[in-house]
Amino acid sequence: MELLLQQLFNGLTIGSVYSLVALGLTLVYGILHIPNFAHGALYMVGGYITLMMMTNAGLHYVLAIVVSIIVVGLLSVLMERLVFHPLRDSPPIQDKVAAIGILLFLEALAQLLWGADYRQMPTPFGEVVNVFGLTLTLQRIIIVAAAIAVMIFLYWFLKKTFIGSTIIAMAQNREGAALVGINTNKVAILTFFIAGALAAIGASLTSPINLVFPGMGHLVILKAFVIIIIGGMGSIPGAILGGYILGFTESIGATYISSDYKDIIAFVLLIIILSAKPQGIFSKGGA
Amino acid sequence: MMKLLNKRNIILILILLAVVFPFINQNQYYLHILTLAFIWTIAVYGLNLLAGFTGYLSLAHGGFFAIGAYGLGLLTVKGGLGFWLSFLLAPLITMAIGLVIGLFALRTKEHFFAIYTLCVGYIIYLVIDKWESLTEGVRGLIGIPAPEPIGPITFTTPIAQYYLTLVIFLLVVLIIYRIVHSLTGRTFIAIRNSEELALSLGISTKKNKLLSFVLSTFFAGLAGAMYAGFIRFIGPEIAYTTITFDLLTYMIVGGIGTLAGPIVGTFLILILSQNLQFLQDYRMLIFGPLLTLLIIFSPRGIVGFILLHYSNWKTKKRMTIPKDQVKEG
Amino acid sequence: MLSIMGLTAKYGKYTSIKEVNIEVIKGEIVVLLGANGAGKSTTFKTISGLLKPAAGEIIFNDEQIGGKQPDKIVELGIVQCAEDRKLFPQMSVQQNLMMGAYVHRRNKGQIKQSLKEVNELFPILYDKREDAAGSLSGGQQQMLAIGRALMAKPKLMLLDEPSIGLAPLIVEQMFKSIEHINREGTTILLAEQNANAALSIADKGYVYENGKIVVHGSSAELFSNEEVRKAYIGA
Amino acid sequence: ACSQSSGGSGEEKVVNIGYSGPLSGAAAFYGENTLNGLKMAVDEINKEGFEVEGEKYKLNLVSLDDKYMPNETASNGKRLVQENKTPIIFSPHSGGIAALQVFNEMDNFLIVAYSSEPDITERGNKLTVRIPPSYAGYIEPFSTYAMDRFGKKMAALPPVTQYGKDWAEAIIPYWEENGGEVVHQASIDFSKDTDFFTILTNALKQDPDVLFIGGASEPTAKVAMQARELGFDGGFIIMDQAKLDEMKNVTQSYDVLEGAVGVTPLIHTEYPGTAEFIDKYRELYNKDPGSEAGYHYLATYVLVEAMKAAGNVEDAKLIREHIQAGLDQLPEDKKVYEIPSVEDDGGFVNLIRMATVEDGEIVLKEVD
Amino acid sequence: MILQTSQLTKKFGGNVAVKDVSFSIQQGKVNAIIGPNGAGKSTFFNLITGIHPPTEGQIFYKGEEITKYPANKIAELGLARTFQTTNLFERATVFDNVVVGHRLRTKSNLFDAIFRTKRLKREEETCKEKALEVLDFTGLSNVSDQLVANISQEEKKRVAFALALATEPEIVFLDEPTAGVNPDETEELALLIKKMAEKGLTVCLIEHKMQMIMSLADQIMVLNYGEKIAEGTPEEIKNNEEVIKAYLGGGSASA
Ligand SMILES: Nc1ncnc2c1ncn2[C@@H]1O[C@H](COP(=O)(O)OP(=O)(O)OP(=O)(O)O)[C@@H](O)[C@H]1O
Ligand SMILES: Nc1ncnc2c1ncn2[C@@H]1O[C@H](COP(=O)(O)OP(=O)(O)OP(=O)(O)O)[C@@H](O)[C@H]1O
Ligand SMILES: [Mg+2]
Ligand SMILES: [Mg+2]
Repeated sequence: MELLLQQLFNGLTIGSVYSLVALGLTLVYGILHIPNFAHGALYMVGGYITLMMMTNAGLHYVLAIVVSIIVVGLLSVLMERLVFHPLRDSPPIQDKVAAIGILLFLEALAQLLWGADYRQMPTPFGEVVNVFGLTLTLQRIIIVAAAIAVMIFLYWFLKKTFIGSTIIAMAQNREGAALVGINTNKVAILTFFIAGALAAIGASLTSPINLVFPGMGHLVILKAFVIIIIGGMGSIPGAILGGYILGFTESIGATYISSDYKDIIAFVLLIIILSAKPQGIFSKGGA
Repeated sequence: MMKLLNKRNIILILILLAVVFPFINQNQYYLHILTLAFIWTIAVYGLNLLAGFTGYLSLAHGGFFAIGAYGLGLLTVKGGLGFWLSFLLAPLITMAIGLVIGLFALRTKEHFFAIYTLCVGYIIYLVIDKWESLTEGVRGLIGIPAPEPIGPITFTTPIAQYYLTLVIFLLVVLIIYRIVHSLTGRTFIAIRNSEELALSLGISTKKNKLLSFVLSTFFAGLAGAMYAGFIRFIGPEIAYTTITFDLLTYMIVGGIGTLAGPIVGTFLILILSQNLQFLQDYRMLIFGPLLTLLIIFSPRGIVGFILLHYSNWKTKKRMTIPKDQVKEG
Repeated sequence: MLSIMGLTAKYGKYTSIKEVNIEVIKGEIVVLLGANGAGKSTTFKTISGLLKPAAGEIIFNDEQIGGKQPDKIVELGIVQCAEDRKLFPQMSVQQNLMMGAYVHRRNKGQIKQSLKEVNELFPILYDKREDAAGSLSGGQQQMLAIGRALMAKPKLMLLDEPSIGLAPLIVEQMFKSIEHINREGTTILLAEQNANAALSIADKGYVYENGKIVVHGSSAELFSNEEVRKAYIGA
Repeated sequence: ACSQSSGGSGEEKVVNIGYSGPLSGAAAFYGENTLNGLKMAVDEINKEGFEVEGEKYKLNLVSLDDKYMPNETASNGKRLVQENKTPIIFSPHSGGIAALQVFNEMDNFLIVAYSSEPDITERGNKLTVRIPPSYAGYIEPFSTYAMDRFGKKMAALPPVTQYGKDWAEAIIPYWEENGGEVVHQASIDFSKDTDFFTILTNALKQDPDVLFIGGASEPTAKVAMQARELGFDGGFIIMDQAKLDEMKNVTQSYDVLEGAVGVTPLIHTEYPGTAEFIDKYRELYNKDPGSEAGYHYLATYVLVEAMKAAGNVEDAKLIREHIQAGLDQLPEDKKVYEIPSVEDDGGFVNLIRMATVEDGEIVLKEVD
Repeated sequence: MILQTSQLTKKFGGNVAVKDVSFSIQQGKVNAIIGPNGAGKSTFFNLITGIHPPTEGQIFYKGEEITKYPANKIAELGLARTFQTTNLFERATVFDNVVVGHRLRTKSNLFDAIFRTKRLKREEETCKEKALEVLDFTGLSNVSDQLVANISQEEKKRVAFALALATEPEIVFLDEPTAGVNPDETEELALLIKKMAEKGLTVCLIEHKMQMIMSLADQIMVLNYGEKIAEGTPEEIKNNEEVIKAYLGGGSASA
């Protein structure tokens, strides 16, 4: 029982990170209509910026995250302006490959700027907390709490504010959005900013429990794809739920099935779901 | 002058060049690279048949390539079969696996299909990586034999291997050409155009999509088997998604849905990346943006770009020629 | 209110409309007639900013608007109801209407009022308010598109073939609604294949052929023009 | 072998030395470290040049990136041999080494292999030299130490790499034969796991006395840290890939690693040439050297000595035959490690030493 | 009576798009389906041509039940259709678009393709001949080598007809074939439809243009909210109270 609880909490931690990354991916999917393969690179840059702000500029962890959100958000916007915006009318395969190009570039750049070695990100929230026989670290509690807060905020923003619904409107019909007076460029910029910010938050929260290195984006990005598919591409609640489903299956799967095969679990899960429901769980079957 | 440069002559010149290349080239390393390029191009043709002509982007292609490679490797190393028998069987095994996967994967469409196959590819990688008793896991398969001699012809020298690969390569191009220009090819294109319409025209989209999928896995498997016989050492990383992305890049840079695209893209990038090696770890700083720029300025790749300008040029010419003199090419 | 002078627009290298001149006076209904591909929609797209003009001027209330971003143009009071509707298919009918009032998003009272008016005009939209726009039939979607355009309280509304694919009864209602909207103070620029119905509510019209305006005049003049009759009104 | 004269200086000839290793991608850091050692040696040697059969030579290092992928190593190998006529190619990973071994005897080049995988020399390849010690020698001393100090229950959490698996396959039977018990076994995939809590929770549920871990130093350190967070207070057996000093950079202090047993970090080693090497390395690269840099540095000198002894700079076979002479003639001040001899299969014979953490300090232990 | 539906019903979730419709299509005649937007006309077509499976009810073609047949099988039996929104391959020529229409009458497979067998060559020839024939029939010969992207809307509609005809159908289902086409051209398309019927084809069409329907159709069915509310000759329909109320209206706008 204790084991189960501990593993549920572990699943919750990792699921929170997955959800954050998948959310950014799913938002951008709405605008681009492609899975953005470069999203993992943003995640990686997010980790580095936070680390650099802490070690080189001596900022507090929280402040460093704020800087990272801004920088990665802007980088994401730059990506939209320079690459995806000019490509908006070309077939989706092209965007995918362009995204791969960006990914290669950013990884090489990170290695040039910050070296190829593993870096450790210190956190001021290192304490270990024991409750009900569970071992939690403060950092993990913060991951879960922050992720949930961010998600609630995002949900509120998209559903309840006019600006938020412009993102959804534009995802569904770009020209239609322009015709009701929405500045589609601004919305695209905003969306990419949010996606970048989410990646930065995800990376900055996770890095203290792992490490910062040029390839760190790969850890989460493939799984994030699985998540947004399970959740139905472009679906916000789908991405959140998908993230947690995956987090829990991994931790529970590792405990009760086999830890060596826990990575396969995610992918097999997806294959099964898509074989039964080719449009994903949460997709609305449009005509 | 223009007459001499028609399509047929260009092709003949290229083939001739490929045939005499070993005699004019002193650097055996180029032979190695060209042989590899032929092999990769075959895999890209498979991908192009499915993604370019049928409209289904498969991201499991690296996986199928690896199945072909491991097929050959396992049959020879562990199965003790002869090289050529294994070489025949490996693509067939790939096809059989492709058939089963295709049956399920093709229920999905568009991005779902892309990600579904991405996951299939990843699972293939994981299986190869984890199933150590069969595949030797990360250690990789060692001791794959070189092609056995056929009669008096042996394939031990790089030049012999080059010609062997070239022959298979030309055969593949011919087959692809014929498929694309046959009723079967038109059927694929109709499906890419609109599945609903194709269906109501009496085309069994299910069957044809599956055919295209299985064919594409065949070429991937064939390329994989050739690769294993050439490099003679394979590890699970050849099933990894980076290989799929490489193939995808070759296809896009060359020109998706065109016949010359896979050749142009593969050769160009392979040669380019060889020449960027001096930049070492930072070559992606140049290659990444180059790739992105190319796609922004010519979404249909290099061949698409040439075709576009060629057809513009042709229509301009056509306007000056009386209409009844223009014949369909 | 709107004067277009020497407007030329291109898709890539292809010139779709050439040196078009149109004058719309406040309170009018002006109709654009022409065969398919004559350039009506292109004119609309250029006015609403979806397409950049290659040459010429578009003056709206003394302001040059050619080449401005679509959202700026909507803010100025020109709203287009496009040929292919451009709805938000997964949003509900009501959300679609709300998005229509995007430029008035700070004025909650007005939005409520507009919503009421639109629902009165097209009761079916009220019945289907919770349904996704994409699940509506063609005709219902057309109504929603017009309703959404009305939500912006436009000074000038561009209607691109609103009767396309609609049942006769609905077409009749549609034209009545257009007249009604016009009487409430919205100037209307309308593109139509259905010349008969369009001219009967319009003040004046322009006839397109191959991207150029070949005839223009008051409704009565166009009605009595033999060639126009033959080509666009039918026997 | 290529002996073009370089530039205008006419006097000296140049010997090209090849390298193919990961310079981009996940393992780039490791690749860079190996290359650093090589470069350092080459630069030093080139200051003076070296003389073979009366001719003066300089080294030219040609390094190519293979992203840790054996197929790329094979291509690079072809290229180095064909274009640069390198008689020697360094490769720091077992997959790439295996790929090179497919054709190195035919193409006549010497593989200088940096991998403690015993297989590499056991295949009978005549032109392969393995630099680091095979890990087989660590099994016994590590196990004995950990079992004596903490107890008989071990949880094995090796990395999923081939190397990790081989290590596990070697240590687990030994542990069990000597009365130990392996209570949990799982592998960690550093390229895919974001968080190690899940795996550790399962492992620690079995109350192990010792954790067997390893992989690159930094993530291995993370595993150790998280194990402590989850309440583990036993010892660690650390595979030779990870170095205690590098792990400390992550854990901040040796306290977390209390009771760990692993290979001796280079900076705590005291062979004749070690101190000088460490100083120079720190000055050049602004960080502590690891053993991969040290071994590559040393190997380069050994090769130069071997060339001198062979009186030849191009024939791989001759050079291989004179490796022992190279080891014998290695100047004292280059002895970053003490390597008395090379075995017939090409493996360097190393003296095995180990390091443990006791009361927050590194303690060196002689083995046999 | 070439095709019959019996109590055909289609539900999309809770929404009943077609409800209990029994209808017979008369051979060699022009059968029209009219009704308000959303009445279920297109859905009715989709059911018959196998794009959607019906929720309930049956479909018979020449006495054979075809209810559960897949779309391609139905096309092979001789039922062809056009779509409300024309979807053609814009980057190919008109000719290339139409050639594939005859594919279902050919047998060439991959083997034929790779070895360029006699059969393939022969069948390619028939496909090309068929394409030329239907292009000629639909009056498109002069644009056959133009890119679809460059032809007019009306010509595109004709290409859609040509594609349907290339399958050698016995019945063609036309979903709003003249939507978005001006009166002049509508008339020409109407003539083409007439020509098809005269050739012995059975035509079934959906339209909103009453003038055209009334002059063209032999039999009309009216759908409203998925239900059949009337059926009969144009005369009968024109004077049917319910139809006037639900659909036609009283005004003169129904041009
Ligand atoms: N996106 C586009 N790209 C290229 N050409 C276009 C595009 N849209 C329209 N055209 C071309 O521009 C010309 C004018 O088209 P437009 O849509 O303005 O005509 P229209 O009068 O609105 O016709 P319709 O009655 O069919 O709506 C046509 O020849 C058309 O083919
Ligand atoms: N694929 C689908 N999924 C869900 N609902 C659908 C689907 N297709 C049609 N419907 C619904 O079925 C009803 C009938 O639609 P249908 O398209 O058959 O109408 P129609 O008579 O062709 O109308 P129109 O004249 O406007 O084209 C509509 O309410 C529509 O929303
Ligand atoms: Mg139009
Ligand atoms: Mg319809």
